[in-house]
Amino acid sequence: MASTHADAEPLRIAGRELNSRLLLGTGGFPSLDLLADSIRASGSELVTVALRRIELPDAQVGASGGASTNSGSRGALVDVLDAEGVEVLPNTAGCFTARDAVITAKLAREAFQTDWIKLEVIGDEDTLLPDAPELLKAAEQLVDDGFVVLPYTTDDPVLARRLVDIGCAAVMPLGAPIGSGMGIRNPYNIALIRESVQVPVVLDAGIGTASEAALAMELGCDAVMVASAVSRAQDPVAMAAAMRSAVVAGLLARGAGRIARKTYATPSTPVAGTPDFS
Amino acid sequence: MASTHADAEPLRIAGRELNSRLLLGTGGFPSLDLLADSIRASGSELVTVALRRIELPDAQVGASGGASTNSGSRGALVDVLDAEGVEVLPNTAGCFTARDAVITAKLAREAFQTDWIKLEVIGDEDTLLPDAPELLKAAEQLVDDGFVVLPYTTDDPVLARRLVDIGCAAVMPLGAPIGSGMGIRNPYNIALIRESVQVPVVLDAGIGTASEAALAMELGCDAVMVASAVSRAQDPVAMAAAMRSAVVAGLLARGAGRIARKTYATPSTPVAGTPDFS
Amino acid sequence: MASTHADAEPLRIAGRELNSRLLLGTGGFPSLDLLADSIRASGSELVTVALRRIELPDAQVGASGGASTNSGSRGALVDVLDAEGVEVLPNTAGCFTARDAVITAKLAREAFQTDWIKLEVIGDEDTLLPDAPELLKAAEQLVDDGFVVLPYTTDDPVLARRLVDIGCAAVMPLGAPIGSGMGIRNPYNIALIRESVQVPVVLDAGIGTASEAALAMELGCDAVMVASAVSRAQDPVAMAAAMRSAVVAGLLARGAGRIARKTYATPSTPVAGTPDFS
Amino acid sequence: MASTHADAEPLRIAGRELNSRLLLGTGGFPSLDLLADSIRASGSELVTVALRRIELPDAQVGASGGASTNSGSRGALVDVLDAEGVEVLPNTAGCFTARDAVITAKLAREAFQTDWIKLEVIGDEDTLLPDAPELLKAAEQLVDDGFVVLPYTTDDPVLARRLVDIGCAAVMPLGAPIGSGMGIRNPYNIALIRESVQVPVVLDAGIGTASEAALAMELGCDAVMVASAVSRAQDPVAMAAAMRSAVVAGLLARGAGRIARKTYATPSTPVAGTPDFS
Amino acid sequence: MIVLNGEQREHGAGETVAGLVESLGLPAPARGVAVAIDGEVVPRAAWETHAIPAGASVEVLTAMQGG
Amino acid sequence: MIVLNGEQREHGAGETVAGLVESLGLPAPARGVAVAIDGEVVPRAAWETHAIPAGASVEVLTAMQGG
Amino acid sequence: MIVLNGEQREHGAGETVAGLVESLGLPAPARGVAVAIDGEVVPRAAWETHAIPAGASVEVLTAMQGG
Amino acid sequence: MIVLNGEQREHGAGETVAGLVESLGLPAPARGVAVAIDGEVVPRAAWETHAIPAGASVEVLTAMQGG
Repeated sequence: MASTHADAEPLRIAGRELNSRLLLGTGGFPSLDLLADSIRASGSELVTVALRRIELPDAQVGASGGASTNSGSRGALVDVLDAEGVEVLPNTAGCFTARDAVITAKLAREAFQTDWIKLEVIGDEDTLLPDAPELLKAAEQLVDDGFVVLPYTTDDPVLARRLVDIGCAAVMPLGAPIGSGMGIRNPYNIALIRESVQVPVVLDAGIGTASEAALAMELGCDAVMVASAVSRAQDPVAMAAAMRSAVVAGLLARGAGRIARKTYATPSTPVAGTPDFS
Repeated sequence: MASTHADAEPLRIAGRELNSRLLLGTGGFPSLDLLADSIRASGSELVTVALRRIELPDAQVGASGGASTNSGSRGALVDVLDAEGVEVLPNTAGCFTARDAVITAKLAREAFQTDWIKLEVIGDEDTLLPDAPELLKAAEQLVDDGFVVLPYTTDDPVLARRLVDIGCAAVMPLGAPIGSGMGIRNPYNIALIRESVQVPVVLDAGIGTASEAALAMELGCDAVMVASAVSRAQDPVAMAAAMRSAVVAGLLARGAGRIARKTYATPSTPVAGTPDFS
Repeated sequence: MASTHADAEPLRIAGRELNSRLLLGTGGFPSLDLLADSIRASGSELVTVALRRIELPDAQVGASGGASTNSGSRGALVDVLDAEGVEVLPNTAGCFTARDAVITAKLAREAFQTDWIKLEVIGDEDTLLPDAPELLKAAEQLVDDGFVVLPYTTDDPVLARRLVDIGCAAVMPLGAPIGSGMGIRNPYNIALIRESVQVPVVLDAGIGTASEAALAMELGCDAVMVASAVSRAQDPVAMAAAMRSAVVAGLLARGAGRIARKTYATPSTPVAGTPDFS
Repeated sequence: MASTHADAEPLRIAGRELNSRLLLGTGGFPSLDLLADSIRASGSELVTVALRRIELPDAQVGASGGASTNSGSRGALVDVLDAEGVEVLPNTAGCFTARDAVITAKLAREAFQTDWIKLEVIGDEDTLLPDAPELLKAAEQLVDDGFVVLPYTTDDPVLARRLVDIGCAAVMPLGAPIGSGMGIRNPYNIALIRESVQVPVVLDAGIGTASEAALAMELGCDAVMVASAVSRAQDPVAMAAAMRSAVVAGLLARGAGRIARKTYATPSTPVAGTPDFS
Repeated sequence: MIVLNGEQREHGAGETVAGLVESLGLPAPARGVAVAIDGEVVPRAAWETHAIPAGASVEVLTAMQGG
Repeated sequence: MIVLNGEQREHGAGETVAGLVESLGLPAPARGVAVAIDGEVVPRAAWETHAIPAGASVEVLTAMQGG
Repeated sequence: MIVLNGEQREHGAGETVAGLVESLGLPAPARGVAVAIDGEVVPRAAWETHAIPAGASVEVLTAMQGG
Repeated sequence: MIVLNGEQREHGAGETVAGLVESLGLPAPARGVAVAIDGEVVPRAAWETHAIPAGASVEVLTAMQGG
């Protein structure tokens, strides 16, 4: 019942409708089978993939054309995503400059035949936090080149609005460093971002467990992206299901209009009519 | 899918099996229709009710036996709960002494034909916090009298264990004062309670929104009780549905084995194979 | 200047005036010299001590009356405290029943010639949390016997008020388990305790660093007790000085009437008169 | 004693030594007398001032040269700061572009004969949060022009490092929006900034009370800047004294090496030697 | 006279609990209703026979939405 | 005419920055005062010689309590 | 025999508390020392006269760094 | 010689991108594969005709599980 209700309000990004409010990263799963099962359990319709070098065959490259394992593994990932019927959102993970990110986005467009790009431009190896000026530069170039840009960004509301002013289709502020499982370190800023921009806000990075995903939605996010929280959980499929319920719960709760916080108690049982046994 | 999984592990209290991990208070709903709809949306199978004085007819009581509205309103509540097929958990809300709570529990047993009692003995009018020594005294008498006692208690792990040692069937520690919507003020203590006792732990009071219900389950609670959070939300039915999803999400997440929290980042996309465009 | 101001408002417990708002535990110091230096750096005028069995001489006890090391070590502690000019507050650490606590308190009265007792009745070995009903029982007996009772208690406001109703001279609610360094897990409850009772509130247990001690004072506590936070810090003397400044800071800040919290910004520089360089 | 210890380790920014770890904003004080008293109570040696338009005389400007109140009020502020013997740190408050900030900085250099500038480039009127790209641009120009630049920045560690790479003499990350009194919303990021840069880190904006200033120092900040927290407190002088003690407390505590946080208790009184009264 | 739910009421001699409950518009089986007299619960099985003594303090309670 | 701190003002030909500042009741050395003309800072050393052109936008600023 | 601080000890008939305390290397006034016999405190004023009965459980305690 | 994914490789004169990709065991349409030469993307439509110049730095990339 709950999910029916929530499904009735699809998320719209750049004209695409998504019934699920959960984006799933494909990294970190112990096997493609667990990835497939987790996608199904999550209900996600949009999953991220990266571009990396193919493995070169050991033999000499050239006329001989030796056999390779590329068809197997590469095909496998794309095939799994096809089989699950999900859309692919390529990322630019690992890029430290606007230039690398732009090239990677263009390669992704060729590889996956999609204009959508999750734009990551990293500024620090230890925290994998975004680099604001390079991110703005790359976003500008990619928007100009016709991409639908979803930037992974800090929780800075001013930066988020600048990205939207440039033409980004959504913003993906982080809750905490990628893979840290530290949750949403600054809920206050996430709420400010929600007030600052008119495009969808997708909480990205930092989520470690279901309550944090629900909180993201309650703060006003339109969707939540999870990767390590699911893929590296002891039971990825169960965590995928947990996240699915959590974003539904958070979205419903936000829409329901929660009670105000108060310092003191308010009886849920009326005082009037209390008997006197003295 | 998620709910199927969660439903597979019923909650057991004193031999009774409950498929839902949500207990719902009936107080504060604007109408019985909204109560009925909310019960259905919540999936709850166990709801609390209070005992209060019937309204006396205006006319003289005695031989005349004037008409009254009692049959209507009283019947309505019991009928609604019957129609929804939920079990009734009477409470002793409003009692400030062990004696009053024990009498109220016995009256509830007569009124509802149930040995179950949500035991509340209040120590302060402003915060409605429990009174530890009176609570222990009342629990002891009621357990001796054959009741299935579910005490509303503080988040003190030692008090919880004493209540269990006395023979309580579950403990219901508070997250924050009743109706305050302040969430779980001390998650640390709730986790300690979980470690301290072998009976079900039901988080009671303080929950204001879905993420907090999910957190309660993640902390190890076996169920969550909500009243004002649902009944006084702007849209009680939507909040009931949100809470339903939230407890499922939290239970699944706890079972899934979340990732550890780390100060720094862990890439969800592997670094190996990163291209070099220089 | 700050300390002058703060010293002007002494703490009064049971008629005794204390110029310092810091109570220091003597346990855990690597040496008596570090204890002495830390007492001086802390400015504390009231320190806790325990009662433990003397070490028996290896030789047969009896007529021979063999030499012993007791005079040395025992004397040393008492002598150090004398030399520093501090008052002794004996505790009942390690007692798990009201009976043991009461006997220990009476022994302490003999040993230290003081009616003051920091009453601890523990309910759990792992968390060393207090046992509410035994604590109440012991407090009642000791108050009746003329003791000035300062009970180590939970952060439950109702329990605090009951202890005060019995006649305790102050209450010492915990911030977190003894020695855990977890700070004040539930600041909300500490503030409620402050509102609930008219006697001094001394934050006890859990403090790990200076900002937490300042917070305790800001929440309304009249003093802070620290032991492991100082004695087990890498540099106990520096931490003692830190705590001294922290309680002064917190007390001053509370008296100064802090600004309200607001979601948005308020310029500290006026907007009027801003130049226009366009 | 505590302050002696702390004074022994002066703060160094761009070759200047400061014995106090507190920077004070001059905005918001009800009177210049309270400003002067607060400066003295704070112990601060570096205070910020803004540049704003002089008030024009009502009469015609030109040959007549009517009397004006400028000499009075303007002189008063500068005279007060002179009398207190503090250094002036001009700010660029109210600037929304790099260009305006650079002009303002140059005007401040003329007005106050100092190369030091607290660089503010604001990106949003409601939150007064910094605008990262304009801030970087202004910082670069001012460093090139020989200024000692102390930028008010977000809590983004990557942005902080970029500012330092450009040549800023310190970074001044915010805890929360200016004047909000919301404290340090993301202590985690402040600690990351401390690890990311080699220059002094001055926590700026958001501090509302003493414990938060102490926390800033414990997180690794080298100093704390406060304005509204002091000037708009009910008793500014008392809050100035509170902040003075708080930064001393936090600095000492950080140096003292606090105990680790633990889930369970560690007795501060040894268990060995516990008597047995049974 | 008795005190019924805190109010003074006239009282017919020999009136039983069952009679009182029915007079209040709560016909048998009066589900969700319970009665205490002078702080003691009157079990349902005794309603028919339990006569209310003069001067008794009677509480007639019923189910109410609550916490 | 010039624009002085956002307001239209008459303007004597040949008026210097020093003259303007003094006319505003800020006698030399006018500590804490700074002047910009058309978005460019006028250094103190140039106040005596820098004539304000007609139509200029002039900002005369001074120290103010601030954040 | 007595039990002294949990250990079996021989016991001289007629030994007083004062004697025992001194024999333990704690000469009068033995500040910071307290004695319980069979769970009852022996006040200092009674140390000289209080004879320790055979089979008694004796606790001799002293100040220790603590909490 | 070319540099293929960071490794030195021999290079047949006139070899096209399409040829190289196929030789790596990625037969057309090689979904999920993309190629850059000297930092410029080679569109799929040009694979058949784009000859790889000697000394080129070639990156052949494919889909990988990622964040």
